[in-house]
Amino acid sequence: MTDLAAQGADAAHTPATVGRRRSYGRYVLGKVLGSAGSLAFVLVLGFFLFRVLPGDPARTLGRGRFRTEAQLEEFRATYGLDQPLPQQFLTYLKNTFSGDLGVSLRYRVPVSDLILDRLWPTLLLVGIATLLATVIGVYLGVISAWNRGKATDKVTTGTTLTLYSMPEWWLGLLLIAAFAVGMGPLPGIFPTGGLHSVDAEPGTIGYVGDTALHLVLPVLTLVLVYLADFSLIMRSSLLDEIGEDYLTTARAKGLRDVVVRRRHAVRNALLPTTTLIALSIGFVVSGAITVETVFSIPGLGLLATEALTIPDYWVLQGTFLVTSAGVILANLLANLVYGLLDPRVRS
Amino acid sequence: MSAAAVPAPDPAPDDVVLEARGVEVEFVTRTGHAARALDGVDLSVRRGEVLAIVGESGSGKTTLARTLMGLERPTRGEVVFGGAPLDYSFRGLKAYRSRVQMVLQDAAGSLNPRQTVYESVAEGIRLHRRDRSDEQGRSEAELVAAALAESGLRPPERLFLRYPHELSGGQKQRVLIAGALALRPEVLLADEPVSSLDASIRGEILALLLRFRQELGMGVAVVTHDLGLAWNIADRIAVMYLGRVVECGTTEEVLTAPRHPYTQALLSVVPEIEQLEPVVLTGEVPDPSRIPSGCRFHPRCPKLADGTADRAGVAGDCVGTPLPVLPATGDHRAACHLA
Amino acid sequence: PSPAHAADPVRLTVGITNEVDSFNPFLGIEAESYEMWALTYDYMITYSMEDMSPEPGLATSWETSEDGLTWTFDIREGVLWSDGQPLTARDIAYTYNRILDGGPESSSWGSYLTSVTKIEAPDDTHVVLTLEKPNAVLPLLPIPIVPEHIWKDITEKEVKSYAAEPTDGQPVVGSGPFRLVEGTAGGSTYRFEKNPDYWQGTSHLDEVVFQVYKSDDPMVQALIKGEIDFADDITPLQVKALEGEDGITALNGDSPGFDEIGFNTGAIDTETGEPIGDGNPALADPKFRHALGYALDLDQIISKVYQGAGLPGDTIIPPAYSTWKWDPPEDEAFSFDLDKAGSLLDDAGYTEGSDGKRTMPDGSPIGTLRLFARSENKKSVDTMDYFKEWLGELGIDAELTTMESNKLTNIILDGEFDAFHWGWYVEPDPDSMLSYMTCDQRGGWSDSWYCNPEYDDLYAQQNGATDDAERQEAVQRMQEILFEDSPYLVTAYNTIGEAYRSDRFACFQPQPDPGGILLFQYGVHNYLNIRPADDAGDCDGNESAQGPEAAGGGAGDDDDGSSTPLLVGGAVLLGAVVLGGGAWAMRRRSTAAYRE
Amino acid sequence: MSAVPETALSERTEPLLDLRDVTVTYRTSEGPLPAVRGVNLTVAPGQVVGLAGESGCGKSTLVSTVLRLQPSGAKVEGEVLVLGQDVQTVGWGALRALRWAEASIVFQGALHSLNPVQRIGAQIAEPITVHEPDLGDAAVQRRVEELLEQVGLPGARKRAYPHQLSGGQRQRVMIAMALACRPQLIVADEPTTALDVMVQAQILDLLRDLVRDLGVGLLIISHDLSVLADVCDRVLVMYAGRVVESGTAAQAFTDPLHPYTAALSGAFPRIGDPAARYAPAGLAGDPPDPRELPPGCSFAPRCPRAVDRCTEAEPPLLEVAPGRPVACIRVGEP
Amino acid sequence: MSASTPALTPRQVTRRRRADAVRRSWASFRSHRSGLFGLALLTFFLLVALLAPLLADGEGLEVTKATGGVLESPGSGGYVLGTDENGRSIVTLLIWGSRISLFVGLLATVISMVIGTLVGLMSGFFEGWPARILYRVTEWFLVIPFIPLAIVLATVLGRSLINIVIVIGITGWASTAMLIRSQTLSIKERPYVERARVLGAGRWHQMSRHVLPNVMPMVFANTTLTVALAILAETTLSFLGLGDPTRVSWGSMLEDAFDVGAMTTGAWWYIVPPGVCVVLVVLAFTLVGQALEEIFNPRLRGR
Ligand SMILES: Nc1ncnc2c1ncn2[C@@H]1O[C@H](COP(=O)(O)OP(=O)(O)OP(=O)(O)O)[C@@H](O)[C@H]1O
Ligand SMILES: Nc1ncnc2c1ncn2[C@@H]1O[C@H](COP(=O)(O)OP(=O)(O)OP(=O)(O)O)[C@@H](O)[C@H]1O
Ligand SMILES: [Mg+2]
Ligand SMILES: [Mg+2]
Repeated sequence: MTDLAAQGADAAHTPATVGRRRSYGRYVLGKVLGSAGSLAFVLVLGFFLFRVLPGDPARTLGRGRFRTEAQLEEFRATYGLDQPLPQQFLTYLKNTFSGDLGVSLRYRVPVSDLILDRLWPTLLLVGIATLLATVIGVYLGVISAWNRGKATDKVTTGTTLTLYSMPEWWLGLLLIAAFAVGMGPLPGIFPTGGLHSVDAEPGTIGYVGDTALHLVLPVLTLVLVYLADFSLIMRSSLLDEIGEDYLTTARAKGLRDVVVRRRHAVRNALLPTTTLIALSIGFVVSGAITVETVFSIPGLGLLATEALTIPDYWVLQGTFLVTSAGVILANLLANLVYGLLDPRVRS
Repeated sequence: MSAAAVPAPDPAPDDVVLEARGVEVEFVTRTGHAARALDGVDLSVRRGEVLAIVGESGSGKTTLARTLMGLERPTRGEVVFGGAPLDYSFRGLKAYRSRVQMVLQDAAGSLNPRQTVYESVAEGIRLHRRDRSDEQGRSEAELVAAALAESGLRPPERLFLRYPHELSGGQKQRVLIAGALALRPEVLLADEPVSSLDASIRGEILALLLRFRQELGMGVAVVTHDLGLAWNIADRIAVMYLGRVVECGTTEEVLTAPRHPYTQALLSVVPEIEQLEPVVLTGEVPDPSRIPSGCRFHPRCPKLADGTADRAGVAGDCVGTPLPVLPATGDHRAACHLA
Repeated sequence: PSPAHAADPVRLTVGITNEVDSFNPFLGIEAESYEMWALTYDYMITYSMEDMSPEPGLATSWETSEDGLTWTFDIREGVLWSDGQPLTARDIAYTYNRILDGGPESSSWGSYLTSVTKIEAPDDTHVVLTLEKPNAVLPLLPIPIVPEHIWKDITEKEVKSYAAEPTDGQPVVGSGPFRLVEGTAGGSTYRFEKNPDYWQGTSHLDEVVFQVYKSDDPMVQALIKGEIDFADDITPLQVKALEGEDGITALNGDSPGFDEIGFNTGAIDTETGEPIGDGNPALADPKFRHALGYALDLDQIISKVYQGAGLPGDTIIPPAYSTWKWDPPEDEAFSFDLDKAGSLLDDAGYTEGSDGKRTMPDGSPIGTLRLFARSENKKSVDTMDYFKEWLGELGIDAELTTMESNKLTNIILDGEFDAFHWGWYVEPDPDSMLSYMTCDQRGGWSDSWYCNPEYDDLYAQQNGATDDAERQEAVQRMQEILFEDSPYLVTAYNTIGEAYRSDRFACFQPQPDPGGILLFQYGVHNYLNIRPADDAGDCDGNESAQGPEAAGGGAGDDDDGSSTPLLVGGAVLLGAVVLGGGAWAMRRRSTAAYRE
Repeated sequence: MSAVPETALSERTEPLLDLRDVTVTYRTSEGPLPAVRGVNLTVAPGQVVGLAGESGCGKSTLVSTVLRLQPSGAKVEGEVLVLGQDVQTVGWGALRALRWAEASIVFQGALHSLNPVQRIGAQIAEPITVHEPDLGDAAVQRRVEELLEQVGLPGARKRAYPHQLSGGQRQRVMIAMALACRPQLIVADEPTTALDVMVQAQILDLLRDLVRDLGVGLLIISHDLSVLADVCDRVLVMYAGRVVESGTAAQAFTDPLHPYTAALSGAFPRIGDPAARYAPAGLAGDPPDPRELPPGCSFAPRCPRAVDRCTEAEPPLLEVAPGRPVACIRVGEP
Repeated sequence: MSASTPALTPRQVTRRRRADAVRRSWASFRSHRSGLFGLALLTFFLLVALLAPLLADGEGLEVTKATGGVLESPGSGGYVLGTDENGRSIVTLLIWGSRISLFVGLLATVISMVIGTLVGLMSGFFEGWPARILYRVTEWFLVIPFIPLAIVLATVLGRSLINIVIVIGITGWASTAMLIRSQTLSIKERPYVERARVLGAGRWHQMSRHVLPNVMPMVFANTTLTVALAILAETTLSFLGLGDPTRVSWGSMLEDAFDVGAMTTGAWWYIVPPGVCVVLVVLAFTLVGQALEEIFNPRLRGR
């Protein structure tokens, strides 16, 4: 035991490990700065997109409620629209950083409250869907890459590609038709929409089960459509590895095929996949927006599509900021994990 | 088939075409350290001579060749061509490169996979409009054909439409040489021209270089770590270690009577049946970002380790006194406190 | 939720397609919000089911002084707020005064109190309104009464962000037939519990839950499956589809509103009176506009654009308000008659030029009329599409542009348009609708920039009329003027599709009766009328209420009507998947991967 | 190859590796590709056998058959006997037990043959834990360190990742890994190609020491005849998938009988030999495409001594002197 | 030295080489069954789009000229796939819709390809801060989720066909730019680019003769994949009501179908065919793109 500890201490001082620490630090710094830059970009974009509205924003935003000049003035003052643009930008920055995303034109409540309210259904939906799509997708990717050219591969890839080609909301509609309305022999066992039944009592087991039941179809929709993304990424990533010589080495060592696959090929192929999967989260979020619409799930996506019809600019801006920030943070996280897992990041 | 033996010409010392004067090249590595890949190199290439630059991996051979080509700008010192320092402007470099050419280390990678042999060879001709200035009034295609034929690819037309992946390693190397040759350079730099090739093919390529030197009076600088190759074709040898030339002289002098312990060690490990006593240096090539004090070779020097230096009374110098840069004269010299 | 067992609470679940924008009656503007307020709060006066005429609410009776400048209301006694506090005349006065004071409260309700100068509650049972000039409209004050003891703590500044939602499990304090126990603005579920002590009698429903569906189809499916009991605002096609379903009653109810093509009759700067914008001069001519009325095949529009659910329109008062509506005489009414339209235009000087295009009376070209439709409204786009074609047949060029209503608002206010398609909901009292066509409203609610002094005179006359017959006459004459001048060509009276599970609930009464809608009415009568189908009986003798359905088909029964086609759809989908798989399967057998 | 007596195996009387008439054909989209054609080769304990030949002549393919690692598209004929067992036909279980424990391979290109994201210690330990599952963790770690030290690396380097090592160090790790289960046979596929002279010398020294100390059998592959001449007892020269000559290292290098061997040997001149000055030796032309071998002797088109007869039939590998089989009909002719 | 005059002029050589390259690419494409299938599908849809005026009378799109009843089911009244809620033939709508869907898909792709390729090349080939900034911007656009940004843009720009194209184009270029950049970075380091420098080539020559030709195939392959995504994007934006309401595309058909409640009505012929068309076209582009990618990307070749 003692000599192991001694070795550990010894190893910690080899230039290799020291270099690694330092370079991971640099890597983290680089990624964090990059993400911060992206956030800043989103902030600026959020500001300018909503100030280049054609016409008088006060009149547009007032939705025809305000007819007198005084009312318009008051409205402008409320939203700071009477100030010069740089001043508006500063206020915007200050407010955004203090969590003030403005007040919904429609609901007259702080946008941040609305978003907080709507966040968790989306998180639930996107989270579960991403998790499942990743796990299943990666599994399918492994299966089809490992059996490249065989029937398994062809069927898997063909099916996922077809699903990938579907607009997710269209698939959602068909799934509702099939499994919520019921079709032929299929009973309509799933709810057609919403996040929970009217009579579910919050906080009970039944409520959780009920919510789960409501999530089945929307999650299934997202998973089916985005499965292909992940499985194709994993497939090509693993195919990259399959030609590598170190796998031959592993086989030569007397490892079983499954062990070679699991311990060497898949593990290595998963590394670059993490960052690619993180990039796909943006797509899943996009998909969630339409799926929420089809399934009437009161999440951020639904909030955004509703805001679209008004249009409730502050809500649009808020959801844009929050979803973008979420995706950027998810990406950062994936990159950091990748940096931790892959010793090669510094090269 | 071995090429006909060619007698060694007498390179006149004043025939220097291309010269490195105190060239120093520093790279900034990713960790922020400065790595001095070249640390003061004086070296000259003369008209009609074959100069071999030898040394271990990482000793700076490629960097030297690239610097001579103007691909790397020396942080100190200068490259002198035809008596004038190199002009690094776009026009200057272009003009320079029509007179000095280089064959890169990696033959397989040096051909654009989407260009045919014809296009690859014609590229230089087009860039420098050689078909317009050709004395014999040959067309571009004729020039390409001639260059390929000269490089031993006959009949050239058969190869015109080939893509690199349809060529063998030796053919690729010859296409590259033909491309450089089509410009009729005064100096040809060849970086490891045969190390990626099969044993049986290398003879042909080497013979080719010898022929150009002979027929066209071209100066050739060959970068290699293979001493046998140097013995085969070089008139002069410069041995490099950690960014410096540590020994130079004619091939016979350097390879039969090496003065520097490093050269001696290199020579001793050339695999042969009847071994000299091999002096296998331990350790890797030292890191150019941490050049040892005194003689840069001293941490690995067998003469220092076995006490020879101590007995000669220079051990202290070896560790503490830096050696001057070897001048680029034709004499046999070694940068060693013992020599 | 099945109301079969007596022990279970009776819950009516209503599917809606739009969120409540605020439970605070001073903030929201969505129709859904009005319904929520109506359930939560009371009004001084409510509307009748038959024709939406005023009926006693909190006010049991009211009277006007001779000069028409003082209104006195007798307020019901014994009404309690849901927290047990008594509701008195002072609460009413308080609510009205908040609005009268200006501020955010006035933006929604201020217009109902025009010409009111003072509101007082001399005692707990009387409210007195003092006016500066007579106002015939006054009795119908659709203002929800809020409790003073709660709202007095909410400043004018705070009211703009006051949610008026349940907090800490406590329902919102109101006096209405139901109490909001769960729900937030923008949320997707709003749950109401009945008020057991409601002065009008308690509801037969224990709970009413509103469930927001983002789209019609899933909502209708939910109705079919029995997840909800009522589906509001569905399309005519869905109504048609649902008509065949067991246990479901579906109908298109007349909604008190109309759609119109509006013209730019001449935009001006309201301050200087100078013309603004670039409206086509031809449209400034009432004769030109009126002639176009014969170029609209309303029957076709109704059948194609409205899928048959709707009525061809003529004036701005919908037939639901039969007391106020004026019908054009048979021989003058618009009919689809391009020849007539053409000859009217010829008479007015807009003759066809050599190129077949009509010209201005002075011979200059009319140019291309710019028609605008609201991009989010398909009916709007389609109607204008038809209109464009018919204009073309008259020899008038037109181009159609679609945009969001917000942008269209700006364009209209800038006068940079020729014609647009939009619609209005009309309140039971025609006053405000009529007011939108007055000169004063230009730059305000007016979107046609219409101005006719004769019309304005009549407007003032009806507004101050104390005699109903006199007012009726004025209102009808105004419609006649509008018909002649045609600032609007009213295209259709809309309907709203509704459907409910008649195997579960009964005794819905339409408003107006007959032909009207079942929920989202003026007033909350139906929430008190509705009963579980099992014990509906004869609906307490309410004859027009829709009794329980004879056939007792249970929820979730087979619905072959829609499943077979979907089966085919599923098969097609399956086929696509197989096809894709096959495509992949046809791939070349490539060299196998390295394996053991 | 059914009944090899247990005792025979334990006595190690027969060679560690015995390739009998091995032929490997790749199935490719452009038709069959015979990469190895009828190769016979044996390696005895303590013996170092060299295999020389140009790129593409089938050396690596031959190596891959030793542990049945050839791609599934390759058809192997003949017998590949490792410790008397025909690896091409034994069951998977037996094969796995044999892999690495009895015979290991130092693969060509150490950079790619090491898993880039695993610490080298773990990679060295992996075969040990597979083949000696009873060994404790600490013991395995100790073995790993010993192995590293055996190849001249500090034990603490086990925590390094491959990319943190230089080419020579990686090659040492590969060798340490090959020694992990104390195999009796090691196959080294071009262990020094792409390394420079000094590192090459270091690695060759190391291999030489290992054979001397451990008594293992070593099959070493290279395209550089001089390297083989330096370390091997016997050398075989391959051309276009066939063995064209074999003999002791000294014989092959200094007294080549086959013109191809002569060319290979001449490619690496002896420094100081005046005959080699300005006279680089080489062969004209390129190695043949294995799919379209020239008729008769496949070397004939490039052979300086070729005559018409050479293209008539493939010359058999005949023993022209004791222990010197050569496949050339002109051996002994002037 | 060869005395014979070469039979070919350089131009002939080049032409032959090109023909040769095309022939070889086609030969390897032909061996991809799925790619061929995709190509056939694609050709079909392209033909339909191009020949739309011949296949179906354009007047069939005008609601005023519609002859059929509301949502007639397939087969009845001579409508193969029934009618929509305006009485227009679904087949006619599908045929004309293919034009808009493909037009939007292709034009948006052109935009994003041009931006993506330029930005990718620039940020990959050049060094220094402009390249770094370009890279950052690319990264930003890469992580910003597509639909929220598209919603915002479409709201701000308004609803018209060309705006949809712009929205899809400027939200979709980042992944192309990233791909091109990484390709450029790796190609820039290839020895043959250095060889060109040695031969005296300037940056323009290096970029146009070596980097671009080696990147182009990937651009090409990526283009087809991007079209697939752009068509999906058009459909989705139309579904969200951000499409051009005056034009018929598959996306707007689906939106209309959804709006009128075709699912409840059982009007599957209004929901399923446009969706299947989208799926098939997207699948076709994806299959062709993947086949091209495999042919052009040496990394994937031979596996
Ligand atoms: N672009 C660069 N950036 C940083 N360091 C470099 C760069 N190029 C070369 N070096 C370093 O400079 C030293 C000399 O390298 P160079 O390539 O010149 O060696 P070499 O003698 O050609 O070696 P080899 O025989 O392996 O080709 C090495 O330590 C190398 O790591
Ligand atoms: N998996 C494969 N499929 C088809 N042909 C192959 C495969 N692997 C090798 N070959 C071919 O078989 C022949 C022999 O290859 P091999 O790798 O054994 O040669 P080598 O002597 O090891 O060459 P090198 O010195 O370059 O390593 C070559 O022509 C090669 O192209
Ligand atoms: Mg080098
Ligand atoms: Mg090999």
